[in-house]
Amino acid sequence: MNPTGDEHGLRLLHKMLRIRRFEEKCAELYSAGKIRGFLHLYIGEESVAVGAMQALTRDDAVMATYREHGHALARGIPMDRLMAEMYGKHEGCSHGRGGSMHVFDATARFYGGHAIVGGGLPLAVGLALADVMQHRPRVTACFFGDGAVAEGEFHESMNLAALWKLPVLFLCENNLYAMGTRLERAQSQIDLALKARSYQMPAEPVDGMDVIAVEAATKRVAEAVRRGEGPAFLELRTYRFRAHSMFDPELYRDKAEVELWKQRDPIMTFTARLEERGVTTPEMVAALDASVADEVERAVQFAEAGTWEPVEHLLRDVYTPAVPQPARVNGAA
Amino acid sequence: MNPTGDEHGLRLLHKMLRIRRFEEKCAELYSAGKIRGFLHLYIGEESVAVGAMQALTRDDAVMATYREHGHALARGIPMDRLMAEMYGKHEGCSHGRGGSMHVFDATARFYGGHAIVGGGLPLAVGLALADVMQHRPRVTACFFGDGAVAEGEFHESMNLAALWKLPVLFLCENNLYAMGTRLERAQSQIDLALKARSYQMPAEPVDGMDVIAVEAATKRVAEAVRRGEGPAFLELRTYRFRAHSMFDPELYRDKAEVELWKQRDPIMTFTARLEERGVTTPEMVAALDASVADEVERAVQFAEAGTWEPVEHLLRDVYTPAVPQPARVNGAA
Amino acid sequence: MATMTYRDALRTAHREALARDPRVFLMGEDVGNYGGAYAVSKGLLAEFGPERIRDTPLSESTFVGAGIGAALGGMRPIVEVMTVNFSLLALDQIVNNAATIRHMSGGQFSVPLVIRMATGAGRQLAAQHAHSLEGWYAHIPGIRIVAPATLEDARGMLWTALEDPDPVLIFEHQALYNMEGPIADDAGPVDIDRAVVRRPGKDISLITYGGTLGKTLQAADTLARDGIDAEVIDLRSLRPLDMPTIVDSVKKTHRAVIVDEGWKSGSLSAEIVARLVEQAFYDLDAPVARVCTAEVPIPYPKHLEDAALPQPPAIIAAAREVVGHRG
Amino acid sequence: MATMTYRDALRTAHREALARDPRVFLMGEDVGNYGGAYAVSKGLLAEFGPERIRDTPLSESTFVGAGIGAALGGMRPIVEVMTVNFSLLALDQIVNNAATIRHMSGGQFSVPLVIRMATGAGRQLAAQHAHSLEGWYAHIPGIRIVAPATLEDARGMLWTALEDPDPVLIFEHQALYNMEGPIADDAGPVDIDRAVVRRPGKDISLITYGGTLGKTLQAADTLARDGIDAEVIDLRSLRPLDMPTIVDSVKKTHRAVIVDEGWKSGSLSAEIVARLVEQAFYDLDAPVARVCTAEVPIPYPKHLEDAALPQPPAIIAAAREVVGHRG
Ligand SMILES: Cc1ncc(C[n+]2csc(CCOP(=O)(O)OP(=O)(O)O)c2C)c(N)n1
Ligand SMILES: Cc1ncc(C[n+]2csc(CCOP(=O)(O)OP(=O)(O)O)c2C)c(N)n1
Ligand SMILES: [Mg+2]
Ligand SMILES: [Mg+2]
Repeated sequence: MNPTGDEHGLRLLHKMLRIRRFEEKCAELYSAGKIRGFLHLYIGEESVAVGAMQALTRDDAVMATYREHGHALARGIPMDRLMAEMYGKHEGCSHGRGGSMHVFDATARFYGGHAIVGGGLPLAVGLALADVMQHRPRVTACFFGDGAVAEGEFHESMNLAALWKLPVLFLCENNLYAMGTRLERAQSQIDLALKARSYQMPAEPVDGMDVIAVEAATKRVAEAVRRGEGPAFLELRTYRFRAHSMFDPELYRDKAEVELWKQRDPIMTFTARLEERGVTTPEMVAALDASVADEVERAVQFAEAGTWEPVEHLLRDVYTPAVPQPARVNGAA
Repeated sequence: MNPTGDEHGLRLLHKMLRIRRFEEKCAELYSAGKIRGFLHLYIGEESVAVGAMQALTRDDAVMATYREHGHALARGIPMDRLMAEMYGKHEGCSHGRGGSMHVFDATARFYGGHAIVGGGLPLAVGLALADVMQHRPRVTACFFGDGAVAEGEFHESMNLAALWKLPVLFLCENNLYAMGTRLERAQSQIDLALKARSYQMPAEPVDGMDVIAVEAATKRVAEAVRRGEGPAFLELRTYRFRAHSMFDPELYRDKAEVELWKQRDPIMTFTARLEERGVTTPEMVAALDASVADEVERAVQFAEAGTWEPVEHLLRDVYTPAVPQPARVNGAA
Repeated sequence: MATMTYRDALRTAHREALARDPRVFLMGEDVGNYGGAYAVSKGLLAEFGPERIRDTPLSESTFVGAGIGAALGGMRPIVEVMTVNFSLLALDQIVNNAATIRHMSGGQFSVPLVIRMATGAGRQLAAQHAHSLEGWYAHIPGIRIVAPATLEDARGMLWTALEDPDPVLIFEHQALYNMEGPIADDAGPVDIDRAVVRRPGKDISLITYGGTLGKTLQAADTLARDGIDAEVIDLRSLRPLDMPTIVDSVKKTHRAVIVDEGWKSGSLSAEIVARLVEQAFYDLDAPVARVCTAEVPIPYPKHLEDAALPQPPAIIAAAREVVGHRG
Repeated sequence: MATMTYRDALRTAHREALARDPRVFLMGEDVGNYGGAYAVSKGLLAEFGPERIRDTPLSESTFVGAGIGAALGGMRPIVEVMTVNFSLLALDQIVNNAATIRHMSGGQFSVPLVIRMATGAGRQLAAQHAHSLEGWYAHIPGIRIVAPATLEDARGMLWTALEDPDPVLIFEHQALYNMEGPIADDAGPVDIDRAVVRRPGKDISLITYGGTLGKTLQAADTLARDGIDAEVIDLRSLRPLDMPTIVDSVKKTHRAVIVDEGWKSGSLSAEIVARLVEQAFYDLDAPVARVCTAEVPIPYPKHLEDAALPQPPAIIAAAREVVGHRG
């Protein structure tokens, strides 16, 4: 890596560390009862969100699932506002209404945080359609899991995006499991790139544990999408190190399998690579980590200091206030 | 064709003629106001239902769409009861409740007549599952159109059937149009057998205008399905000669295209083939046709003579009468 | 004054919307080449081109969801779902997304989407094509539900709905498409917040909407010959309900019958009864009656379909009975 | 007498059903290896094997539809849908197929299918996991809807539902799974046709079901300390409704409050009010009141979620107000 490459590598590492430490804190806060509802950790998969986001500009759009803290941070949603959302505070990025599973941010063009598996795909297709119809050279990056591939909405969305050549980047995070169901027990065809190609969509598998590989593949593919060549699909092969959610006793997989994948921890391996190439020293990484710990601490303080939306606001945000009135009123008898 | 082959060929011709003449009469009766609702004619596609049904035994099950008169007749539902259903008479095979789009017959194991595109596929998967779980070497033949391939339920059903190796025979009647939408404008990938193969399911295209080709392919494939080798998919390439329904002005296709396909009329070409081989003479065919006309006439008479279910029965058949009572009753305070 | 059908009024509304606002487009199965299953969009493809009149594959969930996404992306989509029964395939998108995104995002994103669909029975289409689920949809917070029963509303509600920043579902009763009548040349947007008294009266309030307005007005005419002066209210908006108009009427007449093509149990008619009990209990001189669809999937034969649906004789009988109650 | 949780009672019911009838099997997402999202089926895979405890891919529409098909094919499937919101993906199969096949076939085919799902809020799961749509489902003819609120019902309703030749939907309130209590060792099937008076009283009828039964009983206790003797009715079956039990109660108390976790507009509570007006209008001494969920997708923060849901103070306040009305 050249000097710029060095800086870039450090930036990637920093981004991954922010996700890791943020989520470790979230797990703690969950046990402490500060965070409630369902909490799905992304630990082990940080390289996917961080690598992929490198391909996007601020004008692009992101669609994600309930396992989206990593995407939110990588996309640039401030950590303090994300943490406040985890608490349900009004200062949260969804003003507390959404919680862990429903992160939204208009500034970041981050369209959720969707807790219906597969439910975000049609929305991504629609966002891309809006871009095409308004002649904006934008990409909509749509993240979803291997589990979503079985849903009808996957099929319909892949077809529509391919048929209409819409600029959607389908980013399938294949972590081998949908809750407790391993891919082989959910899919008759487990080569997901092959499946995607059956829609006439370019598709390839990527080592999702390697942030550089993810970045490179996503950049290459995103540029084609942006040029108007139609949608593309990447299968990002990864693994979640933690349970599906905080309620999951993990009866469905071997500890040994988890340990094996942990050898490929994207942060650990990338750190080693940077050190090997002389980009970082253990001290630099420790300092970086400390700065991240600080940021997490400040985010917790921000969230703690945040306010609860008054109960009188309960019915807000169901409808948009102040519907414009039509110029004239007809139709009365 | 050998003597048996001769008889068999005549039988196929007869079956196709019965469908053709039945539906021609239905169109007349529609104009006369005897048949109402939506009426979707199968004219031009008779070879598909007739050929495919040859592969089934009486124990097998059939699932069809709203364009199912041909399947119903080919499956052996008596023409008079089918015609009575078209009228909505109580003597109809669905006792008049279903009409043209909802033909059911328990004796024939004919499970509809479904007017939700794609809606029958999950049911077929379930019927096949029941067979497997009850160790019955049966096949469930599931007919659907090219339009249904776009629906999410197609994707989910193909996957589940392939994953669980269920004895479903997916019979896709590709007549190139879903209402006014030509295949190319509905599918990013128009090679439907290729699409099906992406589920790890054996799949092949068949000339649907050739009753013998359909019969041969279906028999071959059905035997594999029955042997427990899992589901299979056939793309039956065909064409509907008439409008989508009685309301369709056919703005979306050229007369020339229709005429071209009519050259391949499955009844006309098969008749010619039989005559060429000396199996039939024009006189024999005329006599056969006359006997069919007779049968249609008798079916009309049967339907005309049929009765209207009394209005007092309106709420029947929503729930099964006489729910068995549990042995003991608990749970009261 | 021009004479046109309800279908023409809808088409005119589309044409105007497409001409007025480049963000508006129409998307759905066979809205283009075929001209729409009910011919509402006939000719629009030729006029506005395939970019703005978009035929979709058969995939209700995704093209409705794409409508939501396009609305989020700054467009003003009109999504046509052929028939209300098919909309069940898109219910996840409508209920879990369209209705909730504004809320889940803490008010950051609105979904200015219009979904139109045909509803109702009367054409012998049987159990998978003929239900009236608009009242059922009205249960869902986050969406608005309207049902045009007149030419003016067919022409005007689309315009108003497109100006609404939130999702609006427009239910067009199948039996109305061929209804013909005069309409002002400059008919324009209509207020979708208010119910309208279509026939003033003092003895009883007949409350209805959509496909049963005509039948209810017919019943009112018959009742008038018997000396019963019925007021007929067209709800127009099913969510929110314009309760002030309904309550004002009932405070005057003290009696009400609700006519609703939904299956009776859990239909919108029940909600109106419940609100009348909450808001006008002591003004009621008799139990509120309901004339709804029998609780059976719509049967194919005409005599059974007719028997299943609300018809003028049943409305008349219910009104007579309510009026006959001791005050 | 054993002590067990609602979850245990459900599991016992499954175990018994699987042991009793070889046609019974369980199918759904993660019912096997994972033990069920709410751990209802934990251990059943080991006991009954993968033929009868079937993990499905994420494909609600198809595995529910396959349940219908398997029922048509002679099996007695129990299909678990994790959460009511996801069932919207399967609504086409439930409404257009399960509920109509018997009718469309003129009575030739019944669909002996049981669908179970978790419903309700209270665990901060927010706008896509926490709704109470069971009352909404109760609008649909052709299906039955039950909601077990007690251990006996959790254990017994499955058995009865499996003996029903038609589709039965069982709604299990999320907040009940951990509810613990004693239950007879030989607890067996329960009648699902009848509502049950869970607390007799003479001053007012509090009508509820499922997740709000406990809150309503709690409210009744508080009211008793004020000298208001409330009768609490657990509906148990939401479709059909056992009106005789409800009407008998109201004929005695002349006053009623309905507690229903559905969103108020168009909830089951409205139907009950409407039927009381139809069947017991002159017995009512005061307007019937409703305590329902606020019309907002469920918000994540606890204080807002609590505020959105029916709670004992609101039930008490509603009951006091109804009792305070002039007779
Ligand atoms: C439609 C729907 N069905 C079921 C669920 C319950 N559920 C939540 S996450 C999940 C697994 C999804 O797996 P995958 O798509 O691989 O994503 P991952 O959790 O592995 O990131 C399931 C079944 C849901 N949220 N939505
Ligand atoms: C879910 C659903 N969407 C739309 C329709 C309206 N519709 C009826 S038939 C049809 C075309 C289906 O085409 P295809 O599957 O190719 O069958 P074909 O009519 O050509 O036999 C459409 C769109 C429907 N019945 N169901
Ligand atoms: Mg996964
Ligand atoms: Mg077709």
